[in-house]
Amino acid sequence: MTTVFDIHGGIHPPEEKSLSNPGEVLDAGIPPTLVLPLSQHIGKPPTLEVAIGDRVKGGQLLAAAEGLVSVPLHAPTSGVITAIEPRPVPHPSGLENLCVELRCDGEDDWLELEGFENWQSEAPETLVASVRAAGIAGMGGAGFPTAVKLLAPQRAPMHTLIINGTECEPYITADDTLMQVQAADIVLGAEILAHILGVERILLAVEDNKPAALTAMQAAAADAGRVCEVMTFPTKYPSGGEKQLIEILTGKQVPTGGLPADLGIVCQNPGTAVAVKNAICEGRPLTDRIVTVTGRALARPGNYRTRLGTPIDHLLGVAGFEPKNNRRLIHGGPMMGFALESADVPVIKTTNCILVPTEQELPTPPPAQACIRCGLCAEACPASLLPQQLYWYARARDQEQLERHHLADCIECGACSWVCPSHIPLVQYYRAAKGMMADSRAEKIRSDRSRGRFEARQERLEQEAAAREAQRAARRAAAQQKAAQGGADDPVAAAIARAKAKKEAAAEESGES
Amino acid sequence: MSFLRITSPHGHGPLTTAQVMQTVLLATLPGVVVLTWFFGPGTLINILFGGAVALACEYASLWLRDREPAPYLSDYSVLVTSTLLCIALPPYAPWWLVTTGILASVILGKHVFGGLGYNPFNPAMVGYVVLLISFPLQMSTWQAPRGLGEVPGLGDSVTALLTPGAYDGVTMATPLDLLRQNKGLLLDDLYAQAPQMVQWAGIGWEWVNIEFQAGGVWVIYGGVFTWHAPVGMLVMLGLCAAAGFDSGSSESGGSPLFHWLSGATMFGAFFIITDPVSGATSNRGRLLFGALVGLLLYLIRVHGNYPDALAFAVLILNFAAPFIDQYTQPVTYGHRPQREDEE
Amino acid sequence: MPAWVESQPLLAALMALLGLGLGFGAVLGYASVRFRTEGNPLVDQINQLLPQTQCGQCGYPGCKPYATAIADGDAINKCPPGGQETIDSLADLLDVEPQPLDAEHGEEKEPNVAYIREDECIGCTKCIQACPVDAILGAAKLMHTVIVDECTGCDLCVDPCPVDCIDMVPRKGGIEHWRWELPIPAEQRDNIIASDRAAA
Amino acid sequence: MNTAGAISRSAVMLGCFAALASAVIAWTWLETEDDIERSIREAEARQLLEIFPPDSHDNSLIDDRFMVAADTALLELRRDREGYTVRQGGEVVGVILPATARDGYSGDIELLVGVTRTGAVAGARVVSHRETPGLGDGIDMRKSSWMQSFDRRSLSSPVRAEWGVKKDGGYFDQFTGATVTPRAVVAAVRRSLEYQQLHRASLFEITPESPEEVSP
Amino acid sequence: MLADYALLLAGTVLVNNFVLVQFLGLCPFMGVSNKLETAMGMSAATTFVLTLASVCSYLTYTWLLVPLELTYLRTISFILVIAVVVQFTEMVVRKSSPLLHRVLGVYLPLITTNCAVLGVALLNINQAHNFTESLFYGFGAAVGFSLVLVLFAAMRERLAVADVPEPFQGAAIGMITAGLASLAFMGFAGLV
Amino acid sequence: MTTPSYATLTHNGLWKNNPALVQLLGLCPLLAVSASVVNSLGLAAATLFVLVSSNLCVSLVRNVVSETIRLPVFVMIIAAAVTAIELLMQAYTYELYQILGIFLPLITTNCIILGRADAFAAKNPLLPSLYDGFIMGVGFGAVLVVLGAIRELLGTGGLFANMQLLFGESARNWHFVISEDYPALLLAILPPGAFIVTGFLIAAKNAADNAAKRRAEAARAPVVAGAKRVRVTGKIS
Ligand SMILES: Cc1cc2nc3c(=O)[nH]c(=O)nc-3n(C[C@H](O)[C@H](O)[C@H](O)COP(=O)(O)O)c2cc1C
Ligand SMILES: Cc1cc2nc3c(=O)[nH]c(=O)nc-3n(C[C@H](O)[C@H](O)[C@H](O)COP(=O)(O)O)c2cc1C
Ligand SMILES: Cc1cc2nc3c(=O)[nH]c(=O)nc-3n(C[C@H](O)[C@H](O)[C@H](O)COP(=O)(O)O)c2cc1C
Ligand SMILES: Cc1cc2nc3c(=O)[nH]c(=O)nc-3n(C[C@H](O)[C@H](O)[C@H](O)CO)c2cc1C
Ligand code: SF4
Ligand code: SF4
Ligand code: SF4
Ligand code: SF4
Ligand code: FES
Repeated sequence: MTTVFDIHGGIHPPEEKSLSNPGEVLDAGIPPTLVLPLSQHIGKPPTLEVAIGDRVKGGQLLAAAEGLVSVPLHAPTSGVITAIEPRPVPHPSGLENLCVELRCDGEDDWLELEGFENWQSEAPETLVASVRAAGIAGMGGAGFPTAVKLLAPQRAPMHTLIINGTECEPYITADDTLMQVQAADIVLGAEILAHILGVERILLAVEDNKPAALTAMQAAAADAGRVCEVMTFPTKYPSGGEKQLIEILTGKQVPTGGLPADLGIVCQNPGTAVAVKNAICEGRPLTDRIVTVTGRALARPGNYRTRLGTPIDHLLGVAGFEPKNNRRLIHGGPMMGFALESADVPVIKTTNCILVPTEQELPTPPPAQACIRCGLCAEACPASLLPQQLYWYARARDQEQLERHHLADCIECGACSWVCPSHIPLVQYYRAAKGMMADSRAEKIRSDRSRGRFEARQERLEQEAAAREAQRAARRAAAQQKAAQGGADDPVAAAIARAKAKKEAAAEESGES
Repeated sequence: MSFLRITSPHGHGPLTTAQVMQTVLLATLPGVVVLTWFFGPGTLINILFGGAVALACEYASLWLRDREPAPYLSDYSVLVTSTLLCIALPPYAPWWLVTTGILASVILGKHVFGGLGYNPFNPAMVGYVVLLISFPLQMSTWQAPRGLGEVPGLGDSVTALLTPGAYDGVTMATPLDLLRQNKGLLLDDLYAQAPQMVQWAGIGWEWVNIEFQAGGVWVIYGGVFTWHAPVGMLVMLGLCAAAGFDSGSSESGGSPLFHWLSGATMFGAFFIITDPVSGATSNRGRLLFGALVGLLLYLIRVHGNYPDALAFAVLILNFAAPFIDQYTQPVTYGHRPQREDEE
Repeated sequence: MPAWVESQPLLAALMALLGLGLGFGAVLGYASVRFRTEGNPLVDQINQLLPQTQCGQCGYPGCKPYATAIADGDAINKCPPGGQETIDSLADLLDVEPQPLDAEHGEEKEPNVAYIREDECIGCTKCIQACPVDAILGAAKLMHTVIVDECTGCDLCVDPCPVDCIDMVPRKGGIEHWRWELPIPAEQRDNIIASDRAAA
Repeated sequence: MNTAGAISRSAVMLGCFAALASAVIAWTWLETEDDIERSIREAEARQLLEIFPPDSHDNSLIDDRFMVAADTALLELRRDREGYTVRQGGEVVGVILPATARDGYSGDIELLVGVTRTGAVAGARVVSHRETPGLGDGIDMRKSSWMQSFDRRSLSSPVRAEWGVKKDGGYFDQFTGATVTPRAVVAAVRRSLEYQQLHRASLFEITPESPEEVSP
Repeated sequence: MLADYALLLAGTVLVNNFVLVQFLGLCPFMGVSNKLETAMGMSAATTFVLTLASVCSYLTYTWLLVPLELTYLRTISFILVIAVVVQFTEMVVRKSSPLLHRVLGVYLPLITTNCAVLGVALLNINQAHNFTESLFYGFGAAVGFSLVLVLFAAMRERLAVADVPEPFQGAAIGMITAGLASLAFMGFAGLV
Repeated sequence: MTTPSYATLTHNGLWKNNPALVQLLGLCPLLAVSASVVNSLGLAAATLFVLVSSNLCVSLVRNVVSETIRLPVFVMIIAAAVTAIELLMQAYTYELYQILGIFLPLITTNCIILGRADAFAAKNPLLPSLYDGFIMGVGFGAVLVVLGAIRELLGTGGLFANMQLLFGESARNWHFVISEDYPALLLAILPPGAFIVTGFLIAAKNAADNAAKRRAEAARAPVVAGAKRVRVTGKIS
């Protein structure tokens, strides 16, 4: 099958990929210290397994997965744990999060690793457990725990695995490079994944602007043991978005709110495939990755094999950073990456690119103007949304309309902002609005629970009060009855009668007991 | 070292608002040139004079609103408004007419709503309708086209602008006026009687329309706006005209070709109803918006009091646009009804 | 036309209006029986929008009573925990103009939770009685704890504590609770510039 | 108090107020009835008196009327309207004819045309029109005195061929920029004169006993 | 015949639109148009009341006031008719849609003082409509009212986020927008 | 409810709570009839009359009528007053009566009148009610006349045309024209002009209010935050 489909919208920003010499892997070396954030993925942070002062070997477990949606963390090299404390992490907020600092001893002394000799004969469950133990989180950007994704067959039978070698963002060539130098590993990894998922079909998707990778992958696919198709399609941003890619390759759309798994499809990044291959065949956990370090403010841009936890400062030094004409440091690509305030943060599992452009290359945007409803954004949106309406409603904080206009289906690709002639930071509006709506939903759940508890408490108090009141009434009635029997009408007599009655009752009780 | 924190995307496409506006301005050029050829330099003079007034007016509004004027003045939007208004005005309008129109456009049509991007009505058309209602006499005085009368020179044009009443050129009803006024005549008789009615839609007018269309198509090609609104309008206008046209009885409302090429049809289709700010938002919405403008345009032209109804049709639809938007969303990714065979 | 109408216009007028009144009265009487309603579901809808902090800052003992009051026409800007967002959604529900929060009832603050410094707690149970949602666990003479997930942050427990061992700490903090902020629209930035200009 | 009591109390109260209110209104009406009738008649007569001033006749114009049927040739009315007869000393000195110009710029223009016994226009007035404000509404006497240009005109002065607007080579001015309206009105007035000429005998009650003095 | 009624309807809805051309029913038009949803509710309620009131007052006039020569009582008797129709509607709405009732709560009694309703009743007499014409006229007036109310509400939702200069915010910009809409509706002049 | 002072009533009626500009009530006659000063004056006078007389009657009967029939009674009182003035105008100023057209009977449904009857006269004694009716009527009338003046001036270039309709023949020459060749801005006297001019009037009032507010802001006493709090959980033992 060679037909591919087209998606709505999309843009063609300058590619700038040749800048980082795809196809060549450089070594970033071992920096003096590594800083490893506990949370490098979507889901719960893992729990620490080491303490300050511990000496660790490469591949040793530093933190173990906590719950299902979580991944463990391993030491990328040998050394001593020197600190466990909040440090700045690569995150758009610029906030700190708990990190482990590892002083490297330079010996790179690793644990003995052991993989499966014959993975074909292993049960998928066993292999998934190994993937999980290897600390693999999706390397295509979102960092979703791969092992969780591999549980998809429990939902529905899977039939297709897509290896997403699109790499549609400008500048980034990490996957391109990987596909050129490790095509066979990728295909092997894909075969393992296919085995786990029980799918019969593997699609290797490569955009038509990477001829070298395409040839390499075709060659590797030809040698593969399974049906392995290499598919190529016209370059357009954001074809690499999972949902977009699925539409390009199959013509089907992932239903809103659903997962590719609902269509029987699982989509993985080539880097993830290699990590899986490493985990299964060698038992090697995920501790390094290829990072594209690029931009015209660098003397030696390129693709660097980098240990997780390497401070970006160190990488910039290796790549020959020239600070004079640069104002921005971007984690990720120019379209979806976020700007970092400082280079004093580490590389994590999802760091596919560090971009340091000059001011001429990516100028600081001028102040936003008013939206003129020109509709260019709607033309560009790959999700067929109306970005301008979402913008207006986000400004108005109109959650009802945001929902009506399907804010949730926005993939935050930034195509709309890119074309907007008024330079409106549209994506930021959507992210803020999504946050706002998530908060409201959480708040709603909270307040519903509080209401329930408040009402329950009120009811309980009322019951208690009623019970007390009933008791009091009963006592009063009893006393009155007594008084009436005594024929005395005045309160004093009644009180005396009551006291007497009490005493009698007490006497009776004690007498009985 | 500290870097700037700017949200993604970090790059930006080539287009800016100012460039969008410049493109539109540029695209009016062929039409204006042909207008000048047939009706003399009046329109050109108006555009220049009106542009200056508009800039002054925009500056004053911004100053009143305590806004930094430079970024707003440099977005060219007020020039688009004034240019479009001046193209729609009769060529030898006196200065006070132009000025009143610009004031109405820029202040009433634009700045009381918050300026660029916020105006629910098309400012140029607001200006035009205010003038049409207030000064119907001056607004229905059209110069006779080249070939039927003498085309005034530059001097005459300036005189007409500066000393109202001094210029006394040959004026003549436009073909649409004629059609409107001579309900009792057969179309053939009308063509025979009135020299300005020639084979398609009237001397001068047909060429003006064709040139505006050319400019508009160029802008669509340049990606500044989509084809939906213009096509919706022209198709609907054509359909209505075809339905109402019975090859020329006295009840007949003019052929589709006549409607397409007369008055402000093409100018409206490509420059007025495409105003993004006051129009419908989605492509579906724009198609509907255009079609309804076409329908109203035909109805008012043929049955109403205003021979060239474009401005009214546009304003009415501007009023309805937010409502149209509520019901013309595109189908978002993942919301396509699943077909059975896709399972 | 009957002759008396002509001779007695005043009487005719009286009779006509009386007749009308009687006829319509009958119609309405029937309708009032036929379309009788009771209860007011609106209170629940309003209550849904209130934050259920149950703090009493609105001047009513809890959110539900305030909801009832709003349904009866009280102002919608009295709930500080809900803040502007709640006011806006109430305004939206009731189609009235949103107003700013009435400062007399307090200010909008970040949501808090109570935190009991356990080593100082003397186990007096006063905070338990004060808590409107039973979010405090403990028994007499024993150390008390706040169930963080249930605490609404109303701070009603703070005052009664005889040894002041309850603190209110921010509920949202850290990287998981961080949210992107809405950008400041161009024209508001302009206003800032303008006021700078005025100040300078 | 029980429910039935409450209802009946309210009902009685309401009834009282209704009675009171209608009494007030009825009383006012009785007091003003005559004045109102007079005002209405005066208002109606005023327009007619502008055409034939009070000193030119001695009958009450609004009481001396006749019907003209819709679609009568030349007058082209859309519905039945009334004409008025003007008498002096028992003799008919003029008539006021209703006419409609169906070819106004926006819809019908309704006129009253007064014609003297000599066949000259005594005065013409527009009763209702929907012409464009500022352009076609010069036919309104409140806006312009253009309608007075018909005074004393007859079918012979100007001659038939010149009963049109200047632009069409006629005698009457058009308004600047709006020819349609004056053209329609001029034609309607001319047609009224023609109607009058055709129906002289019946309109002016010219019987064989009172033969024509002046032939037009 | 049918065409005549269609014309009457089109005429009342567009050409002589009650709100924008005839200036009737402006208070609720300005008051209940902040939100599309409520505007739609108000439209429904008004359509019902207006049509019913138009017919009822026609009947009262023709069968009661004219025979008794009491036409000068028309204002007060129409007001009575309207009050009753409104009261009736209120009961129905309260029963069928409590939220609408709270939202329209202020305005339902005020429909009594919505001059469009009395206006329809009076104009029916002025224009000598017969029964069917009264029905169509009332309905047309209501549809015209509803149409512009709903369009206006959608537009005001958009205006709510516009950068309107401070003194113009709220009622002022609403008025001006209504003015421009009314300007636009002048384009319908002469259509019918 | 305590009866407000006359000064408060005056300020409310004329400015702070002006029925036309702030409460946005009685818009229909306001917009429909204000094309010229004379029309405005005529309607203003009629409205004033109805307001005062209905407030008077309502205040008189306020202790007699029960809650249930309050509104119908008020409406009837108003309708009676309106019919009375309608008949009177028909009798004595017929042309003006014709110009005002259905807006004269429509005073009945002018929300201001019922609003004042219900909100004020029904709760206050005779004299304040009378005054309230009067000042509200004046406030409404003032806006009406100002609106009429602006529109007449813009739309015709003159002022006080046709005043004879109200003030007799001698008023005919009160009419004056600013400039003979002023190109009249017809828009102002056509329906859309009414809306637009009113919009600008409201904006002007807002601007004045804002300026005043900013001045007052400095002198304002701070409010005590949280002064109104109650205990949700009752007594703590
Ligand atoms: C909050 C969240 C929940 C997810 N849940 C599942 C899941 O239950 N099963 C699964 O197979 N994938 C799940 N995914 C993975 C997505 O299908 C997708 O592969 C992942 O988000 C990476 O895609 P992206 O980079 O395009 O965002 C989840 C992703 C997110 C963000
Ligand atoms: C706009 C956009 C572009 C993306 N581009 C790519 C891409 O080029 N390559 C890639 O592997 N993943 C890309 N992703 C992420 C994929 O959607 C998806 O998460 C990933 O392929 C899943 O694989 P993983 O779980 O192995 O990371 C993109 C996501 C978005 C939203
Ligand atoms: C909006 C508009 C309204 C018009 N109203 C009238 C009108 O009321 N009466 C009229 O005669 N012509 C009216 N016209 C027609 C034009 O003025 C037309 O050009 C003129 O009547 C032709 O006269 P001419 O022969 O003097 O050029 C109107 C035209 C327009 C555009
Ligand atoms: C394609 C296009 C068409 C436009 N058409 C108009 C127009 O018809 N009238 C106008 O005033 N402005 C027009 N503008 C300019 C701009 O949108 C206008 O100044 C805003 O309406 C003012 O907020 C147009 C701009 C573009 C890009
Ligand atoms: S591209 Fe920008 S200006 Fe154009 S409609 Fe979208 S958000 Fe508005
Ligand atoms: S960021 Fe969202 S709205 Fe913008 S183009 Fe991408 S998917 Fe569409
Ligand atoms: S102030 Fe407190 S008690 Fe009152 S509504 Fe708000 S959260 Fe509830
Ligand atoms: S623990 Fe304290 S702050 Fe939290 S809900 Fe209970 S009383 Fe309020
Ligand atoms: S005055 Fe007409 S609705 Fe209020």
